[in-house]
Amino acid sequence: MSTWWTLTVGGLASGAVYAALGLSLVIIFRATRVVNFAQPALALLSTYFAFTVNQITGTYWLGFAVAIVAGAVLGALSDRLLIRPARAHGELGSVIVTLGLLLVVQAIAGMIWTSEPRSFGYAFDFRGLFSAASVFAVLVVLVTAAGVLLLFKFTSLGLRMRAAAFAPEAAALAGVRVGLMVTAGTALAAAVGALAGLLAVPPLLYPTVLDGIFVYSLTAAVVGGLDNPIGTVIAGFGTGIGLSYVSGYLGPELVTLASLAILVVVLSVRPHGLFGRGLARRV
Amino acid sequence: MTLSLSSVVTKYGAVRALNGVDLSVPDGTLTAVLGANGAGKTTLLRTISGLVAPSSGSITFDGTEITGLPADRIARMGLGHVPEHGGVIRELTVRENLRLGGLWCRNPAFDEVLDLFPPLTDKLGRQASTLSGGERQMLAIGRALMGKPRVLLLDEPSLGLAPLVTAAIMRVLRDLRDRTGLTVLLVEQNARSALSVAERAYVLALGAVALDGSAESISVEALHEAYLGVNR
Amino acid sequence: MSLLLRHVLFALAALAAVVLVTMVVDPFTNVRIATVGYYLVAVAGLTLLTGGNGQISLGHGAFMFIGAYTVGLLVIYVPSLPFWVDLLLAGVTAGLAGMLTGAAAARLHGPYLAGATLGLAVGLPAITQRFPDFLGGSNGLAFTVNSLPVGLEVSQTQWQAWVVWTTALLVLVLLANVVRGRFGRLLRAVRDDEVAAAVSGIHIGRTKIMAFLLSSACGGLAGGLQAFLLGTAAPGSFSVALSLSLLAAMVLGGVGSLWGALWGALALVYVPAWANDVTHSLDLSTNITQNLPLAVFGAVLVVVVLVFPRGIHGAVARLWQSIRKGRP
Amino acid sequence: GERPAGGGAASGDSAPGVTGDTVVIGTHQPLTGPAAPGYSRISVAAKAMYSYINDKGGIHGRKIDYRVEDDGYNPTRTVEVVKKLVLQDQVFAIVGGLGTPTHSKVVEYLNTEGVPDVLVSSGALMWDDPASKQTFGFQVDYTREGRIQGKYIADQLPGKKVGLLFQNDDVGRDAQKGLDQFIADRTVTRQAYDPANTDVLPQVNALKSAGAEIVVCSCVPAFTALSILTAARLGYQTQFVVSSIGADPATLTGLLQDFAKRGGTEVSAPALLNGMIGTGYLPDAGRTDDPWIQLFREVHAKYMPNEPLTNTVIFGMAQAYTFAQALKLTGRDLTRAKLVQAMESGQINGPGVTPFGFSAQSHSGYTGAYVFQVNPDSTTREIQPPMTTDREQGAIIPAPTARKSPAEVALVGP
Amino acid sequence: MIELLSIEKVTVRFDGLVALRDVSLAVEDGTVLGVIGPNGAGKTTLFNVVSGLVRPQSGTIRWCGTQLHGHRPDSLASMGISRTLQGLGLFPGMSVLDNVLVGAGPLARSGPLSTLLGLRRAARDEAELRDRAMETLEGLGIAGVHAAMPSSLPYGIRKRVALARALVAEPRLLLLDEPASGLAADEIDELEERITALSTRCAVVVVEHNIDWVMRVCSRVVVLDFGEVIAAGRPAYIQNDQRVIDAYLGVPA
Ligand SMILES: Nc1ncnc2c1ncn2[C@@H]1O[C@H](COP(=O)(O)OP(=O)(O)OP(=O)(O)O)[C@@H](O)[C@H]1O
Ligand SMILES: Nc1ncnc2c1ncn2[C@@H]1O[C@H](COP(=O)(O)OP(=O)(O)OP(=O)(O)O)[C@@H](O)[C@H]1O
Ligand SMILES: CC(C)C[C@H](N)C(=O)O
Ligand SMILES: [Mg+2]
Ligand SMILES: [Mg+2]
Repeated sequence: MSTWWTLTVGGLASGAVYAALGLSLVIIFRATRVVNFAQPALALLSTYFAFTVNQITGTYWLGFAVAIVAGAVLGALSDRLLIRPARAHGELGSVIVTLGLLLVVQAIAGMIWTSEPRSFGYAFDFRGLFSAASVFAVLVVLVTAAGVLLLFKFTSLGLRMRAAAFAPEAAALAGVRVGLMVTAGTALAAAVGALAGLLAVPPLLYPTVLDGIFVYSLTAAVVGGLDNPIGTVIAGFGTGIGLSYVSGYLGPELVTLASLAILVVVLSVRPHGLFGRGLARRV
Repeated sequence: MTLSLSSVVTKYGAVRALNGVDLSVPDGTLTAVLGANGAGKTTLLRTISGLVAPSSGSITFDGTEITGLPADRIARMGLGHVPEHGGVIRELTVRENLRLGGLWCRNPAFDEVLDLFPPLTDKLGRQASTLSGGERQMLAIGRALMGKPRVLLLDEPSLGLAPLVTAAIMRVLRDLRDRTGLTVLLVEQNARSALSVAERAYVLALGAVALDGSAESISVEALHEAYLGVNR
Repeated sequence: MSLLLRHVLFALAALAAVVLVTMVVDPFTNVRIATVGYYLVAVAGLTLLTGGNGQISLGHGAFMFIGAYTVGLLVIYVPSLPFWVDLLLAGVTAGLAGMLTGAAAARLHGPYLAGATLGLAVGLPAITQRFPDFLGGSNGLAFTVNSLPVGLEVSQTQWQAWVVWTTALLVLVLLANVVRGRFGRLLRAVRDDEVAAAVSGIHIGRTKIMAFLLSSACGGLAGGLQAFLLGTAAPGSFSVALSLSLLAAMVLGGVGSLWGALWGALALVYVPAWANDVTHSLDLSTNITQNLPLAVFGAVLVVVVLVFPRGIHGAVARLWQSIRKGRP
Repeated sequence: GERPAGGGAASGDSAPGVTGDTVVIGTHQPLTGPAAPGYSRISVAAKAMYSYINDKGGIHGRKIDYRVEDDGYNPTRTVEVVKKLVLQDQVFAIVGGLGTPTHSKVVEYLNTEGVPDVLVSSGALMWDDPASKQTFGFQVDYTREGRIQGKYIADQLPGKKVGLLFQNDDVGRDAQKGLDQFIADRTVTRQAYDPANTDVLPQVNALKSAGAEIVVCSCVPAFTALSILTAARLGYQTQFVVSSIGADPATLTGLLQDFAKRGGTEVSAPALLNGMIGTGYLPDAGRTDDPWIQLFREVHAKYMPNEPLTNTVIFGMAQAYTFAQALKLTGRDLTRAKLVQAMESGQINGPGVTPFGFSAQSHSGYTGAYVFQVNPDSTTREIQPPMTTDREQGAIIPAPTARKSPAEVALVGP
Repeated sequence: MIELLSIEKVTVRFDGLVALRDVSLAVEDGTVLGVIGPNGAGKTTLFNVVSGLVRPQSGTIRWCGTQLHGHRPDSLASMGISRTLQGLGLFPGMSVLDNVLVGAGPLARSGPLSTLLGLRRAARDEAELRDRAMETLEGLGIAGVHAAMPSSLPYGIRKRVALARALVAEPRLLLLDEPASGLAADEIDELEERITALSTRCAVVVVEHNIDWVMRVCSRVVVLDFGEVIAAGRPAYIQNDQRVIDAYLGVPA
């Protein structure tokens, strides 16, 4: 098998992970206009729940389900308790609150499960370049992205969620239950985040495991256009494959530098990402 | 009485923007609210539609107490509000803005709105931010009409609109009132044009009703006096 | 009294106070005072950019990285340069890098700017891995800055605290001039409404780039001071966590205010230390002890933003006002 | 008031941190942040060992007060916390400070301040530097270990192609210096990994493409596990030879165990680890016949029963024990200078299976290693007895077999 | 009379939509030109083209005889052209005085370095600007609120702040986008006087839908419809043009 092929397929698998976490960032951004730094933390906590359920029951899928549900609940809670009050303090206030939450959650994970890495398995057999686990990851991400796109583009729920995020007051005047929509969006985002965690973590789970992945996912979301789920998924896979090539052909130490380069190049040509668009008119 | 307020007080911090307002809007009428800059007109509408909570007093809509209810509940009860300076959602397309207005309505007034505002027709797919100032105002009014409200609160709807369009809106409001019993509470800076369409008028000064009565009964002199009351 | 004179007098008084304090406290407190000093420079620079100009940078640690490595490399390869030239060059190098960043970032807003600067914080320190022989790989550089003038009978830590604070106060005087002066007004205008600023005759891109330049020069200077103080420059010190804590410190202190930068820098040094001490004094299981300080720091961030949205500076100002009002 | 700069504190009658009944020591460890996974348990184990010693009455009547500061593996914070330990907590010595990038930044400071800096938790070469009189290593240095591995491969696995996989810091660099003396000509590829990037597919794929029949892995445990899994993913059969820092079967089993549950026997942890070759200088946690392991197991059961017993735990305990031994040798009359003398006395002979290099001329920690192989049941068997050597070109010779037992050291108790 | 601004055959398209088609007009010194037309006719776009916020697909713009080519919005203020934005466009985070001082920026003479160092020169410069800004505020009768934040002021006052910001730099051409909208009747009358007074010092172009007011204030009126000039001339003439009545007025005003 050629190196190129291996790097491509390997990059595709990690790209699925970036796409999934990026997707959850897009959803929460669409629902709240906030980039949620606590997103990986909620995903982490959900994945730890899955880990514990796995340990106790020995069934992977029960843990999987628990994680998704837990993600949704955690997302809703974090919105009600922290993000919503923080939104009143502007973009910066929200960034700091979500950062604070990230630290607290990572610390709590460390307290409960220690900082030591734990073994966390794949959904399916991981062996083989095109392993069942990778195929599963890619499929799940594509399906989720399509679902999210349909939701936002074609359903009234999606329209209400977007309206609530962009202009809470105008949305309320149109009868939209803004609070509910925002919470629903946050919950959905965190559930997708939990999914991303389940795909990203294997084989090892520890409190800081998603830090690096978060950076690449944010890169993907920003490069794809934070408002655009499909763009983010494409950018997620692109980032995964691109970084895999950099790592394989140029050296692993250049991967972070390469992600910076991707950001700079894309954003200087398109300030709202490849597939995003800002306000078309400002006067 | 579709809408009635009694002793409503609304504060922004220490500022009493509404200071004991009593007001009633009978079914199927067009009522104008006049007053100088800062008299509290906008605050009055925002208080009614639930965007700000009054600190005391009560508001009823169709006999139901709506004081303190969230704005979205009130909106779904059939009360439309076109806020000051539009309130279109600039990031959404024109069509999406309109759809949003009609979510709670079984057959939204889509065609009617486009008939009223022809410039919107060929811009349905465009982002609302690209619209001109007047087109945005049309969109805001159109969105409120989409849901076929029973009461419509309009905060300076003619702002930035061409004379023809303003006239058309007034015509439609009167027409809707006659056909469907729509009740309108209209805030306008241009007292003369407001009085020419309204049956009743309230004049606010310093957050309280300084004058009220039928539109004909309010003379320009009386208006001036009420306005000048601000400087008393 | 001109703005400059007032600021300079204030700075001199502050320096005198710092010197006085360093004379009486123990050496470790001196280390901490100096640490507060260099964080102050970094946070003050950031507050100019974010509070003044509305550009969020999640990557200011990268400029500290540049400053620290500049000093490190100069000390190692050009030992003849006096240390203050090294510091100056640290500011200049980082300022230039900031200018480039600003040029690339001038059209970016909100999360896009945040994402790009985060990429900077993550990506830039990786250069050390590419040039391990020159930049020391992940071990970084270790060096000693011997700056204590011969004949001056004070301890190393006192001297270092003085140097750091002299620099910091100098920077603050400059920043205060900027914030209070015309340029500060331009920054704020661009922050509030770019279109309105442009039609009022402000060159948006240039203004943003200038803001980035000044701010990153402060970051570089802070990094240079850190290197001067600690004798190290290693990539592990300039992680995303550093950039994010600078941002957190700024918000904690109160965005847009130079006083806020001081509170933020104090918080950056003392909140974790205090959390650590408290944790150690409690008898808890090791898993909890190991993680509690982190949790406390995170919780402090959340609470301050939600309860004191204008940061410590806002709270202090309010307190001060009510004291003054309360006086008969 | 503060002492003018330049005056050392190395001499003097009253040693900082020492009172009639306690001695305060400090360390910097990554308890949070990127390096916490893998190393956060070392200080937990050391603390357990000190508690054990204190409960038995301490050393010369003094209890050991062990202060652990979290540096998050961030060199700046290392400098800060070490200054705090020295200036504010007034520790007697720094013991087992962890990490090369971190600890290297405080060596000069500790030496100018005259603070003993013993048993550094890293195998870098720089701890054994004549300029740093206060600093002593602990682990076998990466070059010595590399030489022993290189020689073993050259002698025992002749003719096979070798690929190197290493952490791209001095762990990797120093190890290659040793390996290259023996197997440079058979090395077909060298792959570095970045500790922050857990995707090692490109590297493992390159090793596979180059046809490496042996992979020498100078890796921390997480990356040993990742490499083994990635090899399994690619269906790549190769002989792993792993350095002591990443070869602990107990840790690796923990890291790989979930695959045993899910994937059937073929990918169970024991199957994945079976046949792996590793080097070590401390007795393996699984060697219940070793008197030291018996002691450590006793301490483990009593003081940290909820933690898995891994070689990381053994590392922390052995290090703590070694320091206590040095304290004991120093005598009741404690000074920093005397501690350094005791360290250099050559009489410290601890849990490790190879001797320390400590003398007035050398501050090297353990000077050699044994080679082991993992059995199908994840226990280990020694396949080459402990050897000792130097970091240059010196001979690799069998280590002295005589090793004191805990009873002979008689550290504590009546 | 000097021709200050001349626009020749300007066309602007926004993907598929023609906002301006071959529009030509000229502004002479000391006149008040009204631009009216239905919503979406292209009035604001015309201002945007002059300000450099929108690039025309074709056509030329001359300022005092020299062609502006690819000019940037920020270069206009120093050339002597000021504009207000439709709506308000104030800086919400800055006091009234600061808002106006921003507009005074083009008058500043001290360089960035002296500002940075807080030199005496900069201080003097700043004091001058401040006086100038206060004068302008006084002229509009709002000096009393110079320390207030815009959000705390009634709409009418805020509109005056926006006007002050455009006026402070003493422009030779003032572009006002719907200056009377949202104002009360007496404020509108005041504004009329003010603009009439201004026209002795500079040329003014107003876009406005209050047609009575336009007729009173302007000496010439240009009517746009679907991006095209459909009529131009004296107010009295425009008012009776059938195309204007059909497209815009509805009934003769
Ligand atoms: N968000 C607010 N915070 C503080 N004060 C406010 C706020 N909104 C309005 N006010 C004050 O309340 C009073 C009434 O304002 P309101 O906007 O209701 O007046 P209005 O009659 O609509 O005036 P206009 O004709 O200018 O629209 C004014 O004095 C105004 O300054
Ligand atoms: N950036 C843009 N992108 C797309 N279409 C635009 C853009 N700017 C303006 N338009 C369109 O161009 C036309 C003219 O807009 P303009 O704002 O100039 O109208 P106007 O005459 O000022 O109207 P109003 O009186 O309503 O303010 C409108 O139909 C508008 O939708
Ligand atoms: C065993 C470890 C402490 C090795 C560590 N990575 C070092 O820097 O040397
Ligand atoms: Mg109003
Ligand atoms: Mg317009």
